[in-house]
Amino acid sequence: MESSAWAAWSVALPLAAAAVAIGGWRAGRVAAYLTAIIAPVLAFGTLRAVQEAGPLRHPLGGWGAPLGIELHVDGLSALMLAATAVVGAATTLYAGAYFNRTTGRWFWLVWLLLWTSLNGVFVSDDVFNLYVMLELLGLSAVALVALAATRDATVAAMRYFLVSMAGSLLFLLGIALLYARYGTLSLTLLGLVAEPDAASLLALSVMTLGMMAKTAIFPLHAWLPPAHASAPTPASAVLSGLVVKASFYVLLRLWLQVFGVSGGGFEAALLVLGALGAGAVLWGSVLALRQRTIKLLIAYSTVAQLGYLFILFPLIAVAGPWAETAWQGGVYQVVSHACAKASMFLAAGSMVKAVGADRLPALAGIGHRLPISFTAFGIGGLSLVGMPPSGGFIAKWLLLSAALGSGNWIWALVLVLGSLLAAGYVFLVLRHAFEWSPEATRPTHPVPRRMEAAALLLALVALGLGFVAAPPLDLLGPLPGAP
Amino acid sequence: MLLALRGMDALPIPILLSSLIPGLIIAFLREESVRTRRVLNLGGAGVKLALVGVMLWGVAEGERYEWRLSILPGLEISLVGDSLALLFITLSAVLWLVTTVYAIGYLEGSPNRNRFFSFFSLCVTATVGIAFAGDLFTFIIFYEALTWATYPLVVHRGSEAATRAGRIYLIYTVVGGTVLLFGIVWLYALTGTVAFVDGGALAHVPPEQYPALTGIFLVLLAGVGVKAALVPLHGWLPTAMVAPAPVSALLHAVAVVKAGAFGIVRILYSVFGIELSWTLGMAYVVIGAAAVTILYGSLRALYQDDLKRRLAFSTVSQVSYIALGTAMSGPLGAAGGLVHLVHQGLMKITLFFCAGNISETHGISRVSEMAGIGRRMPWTMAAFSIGALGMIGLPPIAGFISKWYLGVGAIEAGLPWIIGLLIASSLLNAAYFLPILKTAWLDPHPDASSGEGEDVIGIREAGPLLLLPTLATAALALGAGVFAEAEISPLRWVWMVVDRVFGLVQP
Amino acid sequence: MSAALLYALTGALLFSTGLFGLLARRHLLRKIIAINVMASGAFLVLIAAPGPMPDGAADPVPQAMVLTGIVVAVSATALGLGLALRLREKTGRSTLPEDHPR
Amino acid sequence: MSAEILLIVAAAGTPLLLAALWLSRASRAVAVALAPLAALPALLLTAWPAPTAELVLPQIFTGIRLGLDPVGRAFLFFTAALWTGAGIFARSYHAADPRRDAFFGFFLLTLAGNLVLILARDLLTFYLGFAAMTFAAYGLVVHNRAPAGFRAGRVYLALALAGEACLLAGLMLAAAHADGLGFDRLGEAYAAGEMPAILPYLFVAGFGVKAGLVPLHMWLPLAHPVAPTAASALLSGVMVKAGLLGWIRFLPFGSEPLPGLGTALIAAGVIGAFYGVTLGSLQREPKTVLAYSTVSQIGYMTVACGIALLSPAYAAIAVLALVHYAAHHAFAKAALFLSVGVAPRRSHPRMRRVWLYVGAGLPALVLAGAPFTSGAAAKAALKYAGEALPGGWPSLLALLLSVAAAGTTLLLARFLTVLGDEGPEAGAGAKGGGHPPGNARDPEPSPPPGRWIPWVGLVLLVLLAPLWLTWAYPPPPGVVEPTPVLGLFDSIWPLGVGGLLALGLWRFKHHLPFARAHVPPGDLIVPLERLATHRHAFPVAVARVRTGMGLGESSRRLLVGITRTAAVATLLDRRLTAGAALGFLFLILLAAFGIALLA
Repeated sequence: MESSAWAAWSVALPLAAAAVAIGGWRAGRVAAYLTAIIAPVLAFGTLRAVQEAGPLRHPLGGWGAPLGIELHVDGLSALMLAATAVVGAATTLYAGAYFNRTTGRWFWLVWLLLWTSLNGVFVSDDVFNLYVMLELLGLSAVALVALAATRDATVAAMRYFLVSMAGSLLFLLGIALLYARYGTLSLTLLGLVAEPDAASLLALSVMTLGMMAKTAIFPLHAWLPPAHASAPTPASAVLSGLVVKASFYVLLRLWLQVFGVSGGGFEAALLVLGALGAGAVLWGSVLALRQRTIKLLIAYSTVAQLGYLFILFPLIAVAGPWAETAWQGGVYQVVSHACAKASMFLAAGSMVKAVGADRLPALAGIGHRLPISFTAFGIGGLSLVGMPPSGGFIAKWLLLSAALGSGNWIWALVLVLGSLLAAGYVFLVLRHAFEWSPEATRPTHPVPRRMEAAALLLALVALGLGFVAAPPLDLLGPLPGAP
Repeated sequence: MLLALRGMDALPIPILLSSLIPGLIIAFLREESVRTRRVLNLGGAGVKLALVGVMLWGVAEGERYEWRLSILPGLEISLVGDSLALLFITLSAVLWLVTTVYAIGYLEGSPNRNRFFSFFSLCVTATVGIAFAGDLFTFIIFYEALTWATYPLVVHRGSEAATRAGRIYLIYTVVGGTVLLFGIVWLYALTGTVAFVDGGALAHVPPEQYPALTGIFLVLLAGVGVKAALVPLHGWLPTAMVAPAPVSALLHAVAVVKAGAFGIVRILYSVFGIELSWTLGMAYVVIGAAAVTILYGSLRALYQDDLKRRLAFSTVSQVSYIALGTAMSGPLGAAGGLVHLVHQGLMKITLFFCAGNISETHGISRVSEMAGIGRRMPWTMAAFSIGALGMIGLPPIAGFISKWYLGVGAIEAGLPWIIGLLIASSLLNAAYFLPILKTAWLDPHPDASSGEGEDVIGIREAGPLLLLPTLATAALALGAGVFAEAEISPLRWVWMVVDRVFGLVQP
Repeated sequence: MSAALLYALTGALLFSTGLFGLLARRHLLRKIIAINVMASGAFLVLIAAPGPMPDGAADPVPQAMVLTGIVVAVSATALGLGLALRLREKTGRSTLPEDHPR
Repeated sequence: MSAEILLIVAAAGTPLLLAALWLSRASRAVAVALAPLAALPALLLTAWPAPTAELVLPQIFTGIRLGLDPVGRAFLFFTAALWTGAGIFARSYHAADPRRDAFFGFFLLTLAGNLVLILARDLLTFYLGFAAMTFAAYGLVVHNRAPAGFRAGRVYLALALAGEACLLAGLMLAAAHADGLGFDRLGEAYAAGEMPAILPYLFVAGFGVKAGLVPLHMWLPLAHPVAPTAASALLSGVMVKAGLLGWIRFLPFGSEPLPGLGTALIAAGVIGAFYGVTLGSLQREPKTVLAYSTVSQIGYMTVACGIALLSPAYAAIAVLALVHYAAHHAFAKAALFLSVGVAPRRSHPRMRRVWLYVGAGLPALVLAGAPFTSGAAAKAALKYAGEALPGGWPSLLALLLSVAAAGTTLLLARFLTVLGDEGPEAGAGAKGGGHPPGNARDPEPSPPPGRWIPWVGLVLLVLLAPLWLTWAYPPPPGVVEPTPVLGLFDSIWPLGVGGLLALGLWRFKHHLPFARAHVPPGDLIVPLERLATHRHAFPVAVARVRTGMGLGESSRRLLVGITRTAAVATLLDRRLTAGAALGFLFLILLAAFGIALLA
């Protein structure tokens, strides 16, 4: 296979599977399982290819820009593809046991479409293509939430739909402005020609706003907790783990690659983004601490963790020689949070299923009632807190060293405070796990082994990311747009 | 085979795995598989002890074990088996074995033993990892792991009080760990190195960075000070004594407080270097904090009626001897502090075992209820007496040796007031330990209505699984003092550490 | 005022109107329609973009984009309507509750 | 290994071995039976001619060094002899005591410590023995488990710990400045002037507690009456001397003169001599009287130490005087204590009472310094050493000592009068004192042989001791042996004066108001104990600081504040979902970006 075609295959595979999934539950499941097996292979093939040959560029069907669609895979894309493949595979495994023929009738189709669009976002070099993929992503994500078919889920899905559409359309408006100004849609080309004039900055503003709404950054986050909490568990995992990251990924491309903000000149705007991030960390954590049901707690923790990602922006601007460290830390946070958060959601789903309730006190004694799931949750939670050894720890180490190395104490304090608050809400679950109350001895509903295994698998990946940080970060390459 | 192992650079790995693997397997055993669990526990402890023995042998002959895994450019997980690390590791390995036996006896028939032993093993793994850490990065990895591995042990009983203690423990240690991380990253950002180097890694840092280094030192000290229970960061320790006796024993003797103390040693000697620490005036800060802690802990211990609580405050006080000694800039003080790492462990674990025996066998947890207990549990109380008298610093028990070198070292370092501190502390120790001994041995048992009745009270000792470990550690505590200058003794090893690691020469 | 600018301004106006409707109107049907208005506005701006064609020929790229965009908008509208129906079925209302239950 | 070394090992090891046997229930009876004989190997060792060998165990503890020098031999002799005698006495005395085994357990440990400290050739071995003796003796003091005993034990331990504290500080200082831990090195360091000036003071205070130096003597009058009689005899006869030996070993005798400390010691000694007599005369319990007598006698020995410090040239003779005095006092005082154990009772036949009084009177006379006794010899040696003092001091000192001797006579007369008392105080059984529970209340027709034989033996030894001492501890070269006969008049008049005074007091006791005065035993300790009851000051202070700083309150408020803020945040967060709020936020953010980007 030609090395540059890896990217195309990673989109085509889930798409083809989705087509098969129209055939019904059984066909969909087979297709999804196959995807779950092949996608990681493809992803790691892509990783290797990028590692060996540098960024890959693939004109789809031989048509190049401007009319044709060009795919572009660099280190960042490859890492996102890999994270998607791993989380997707585990979720697929989990979903196979979670749903049955009735409840999961449409799940496979929607999920595979979502997978397609995720990969599509990560390999697009073309902003309009990006828009299409984002729309597909948003719609399938909404559909996944709606699959839960409860009242709460429907309300949440509706709200999600509206926000997602507003975000996409803002993005589309930005595309129009950019095209009007520069006459090209290619991210790469835009990166070469973009200038900070009024039209471009207006485009940047609306696109950023759109993507922020989709990423659910504070204070536009309110739609996220109910949506993620009321969705079916596998959906929650991918929504929190991957979907919000896709729009963040787009933001990275915009700010770093297209506008090259690390070169300077955007400090004030980056500061605003950072402030929002800091707000998210604090606000999300405090609200997570107030939750009394486990899935809402995890969902609010997503709000908080997304805040870390936004702290990346001011760090890039002010960190000087440490900017690259911040960049690595930010991306590593994306990847490790994806695994950790997905594993937490999956484990929480198992626990809720086992005890038949989602209130935190109902989880009393879960530590010995459901040890594997609890272990998965614990590892995921600790990675979230930034406890070593875990991916979260590496990410926090990098971000923190960038902040401290460049003397930006405020951001360092936010990071530290966020860690402490995270420890607080993870503890809310842990404390019940070891409690010895009458509830702790109640028998549990059986939980399929596959579900527990899937959660543990992801948790172990989150853990393992703490040990193998060097290769992925090597692959990531230098900060885009750095002077 | 042992010969082959001796030359193996990666020997730290199997030593870590010897407790990690049993811990992981036990977590997923069925609760009823008592035998498998025992085999795993004792087997792991035995294997670890054997491997540590091999390493001791190697290090004594000049070997240095080093294993590195690069995580990021400039950051690596490095496990280094040098003489200082082995001091701590040997203590952990020996006491782990003893405590495992004790815990098997202690928890017989109680629920959740899988979880207990699993985290117990993880806890030891983390402790050994802390000892092996070759840089601050590795150090904090295991340091944090220790926090979370210990939490389930503290809350093991699952009661209201246990949960509360666990919460307090976590608040303290997590904040402490975060502060430590902050300091480490700051150091890394400032100097680009977090490695442990004999004699200090920061010797080359230019003086204009000294203010920042001072800040870093304080932050790091605050971080490890939580686990080392330096006043006023000690609040968690007396609360955490609600944990089962073997946990308290391990917590106070090896795992958590020692990890903190060991951290202080590493920061003083391997990161900053004792000379720079004095230049920055930070060694004096450590000494001051330790002095306050020593006195405060003892004073608080005086007024505790709960036996374990009294012991806990005693730990607060005693552990700071380690920091005190190592912060002095002379070989004698260093030896006193380092050897106390081992000596305090042996004595305190004995005391906690005894407290466990008493409460398990007779349901007594308060000092005021202990009248005549010596008559009922002569062996346990004999062990307790050795531990208590050793803590006071009575020769020839191990505690005296530590105190002796601390005192002589203090004069050598030009800090004669520390002798006053040591003496005051000894007097306070006597003031809170001797009444226990008096109550236990000399006061009449409540069942004995009159003088004649005393013979009626028979012996009711703890079971062999509880008693044997207790006696073993008591014997070790006594032996470490009586044979302090023997070929194989903690003190001898410490002389070697002092000689090798710190480049100080034995007088 | 060139035609392109007129298109663009109209588009912007439409987009703003749609956005306002989306945010301010409570009935879901209105919101969905507002989304469509927004989309149309964006399309108009896109159409107004001057192409790189030197000979003044219409630039095919925006056309293609708008076409695609319409397809996307239609499917989105379908999903939105479906959801609105389901919501009505579950809650008996055609509006979103002011806050979400937690 | 030479026979001498073997003997040293046996001397130090026998009590330890028996103590180890005691630990096991099976062999405890053997250990208890043999305990009185545990000091015999040590006694044998003193008969070894000219001991020179040293047992060195470098691997044990901080390095153990045991050996015997002339001073050590003299101390070892009376120590071993008294332990044996008291041990045999105790066998009989505690025959029916349910806690007999416990008594002998502590007995063995105390003995082991005592022997080790005498044999020690280095600082830490000495300290090891000293500490073991101190702490094990607590068990002897509180043997009767009565409140009075525990009080005495508490005072004893508190003072002993204070002493140990000074001692330990001194040892650390000495070790840091000397080149090694041996006594020889200590002497070299003193001679080289390398030692800090505070060191002798620490040692004086550290051993002063054990020796009963005023004002550190308070434990003596409390501990003696409550301890079993054999233990009292050992405490006063032997263990107090361990403090003295400590001074001899640790103070810079023969190095640079220390006028300040020397004068202070002489003053303390003279004060102690009178203080003991005065307070002792006001006591009503025979063993308390004896305890104060010990305080008084230690005063003499303190004077000798002071002289040795004051004038290095006279150090050797002062030490000679000290050794003589210590030995003489040990035997005499132990015999007196044992006579309490065989005390005459009104129910006894007349002849036996007479013999008992004679037997008790003999050591009393010796102690008072009657001519031709070891007491006179010791006092003579002391006066001879006093020649070291300048100007008219020697004669003043001689006078003071003579007056004090008169006081001693008075005190011992007091002892003999209260010895036969059977009142509630004298018996002390009611207070939980002297007699062990088993046989305290039984009126005994006659003391069993197990008691009077060791008593008689000691009384005889008191008389023979001077002969032996001249052999065992010859004057060092260059020192003229003082003539034992001091001048008959000099030694007789204090006896006469004291006797007359006693007679007068006894005759007119109902007419003299001060004769009925009574000072509680332990004198100074009583107000001190009252002070110590304020020990709850610390927790109260901690609590006060906490409330003062408002730690609890402020942290609670903080918590409440955080909870409230979080609750408000939760409410707000719900509002954020509303369409209008979202639109508002959109606009704000757009504006923020616009400004930020264009600015």
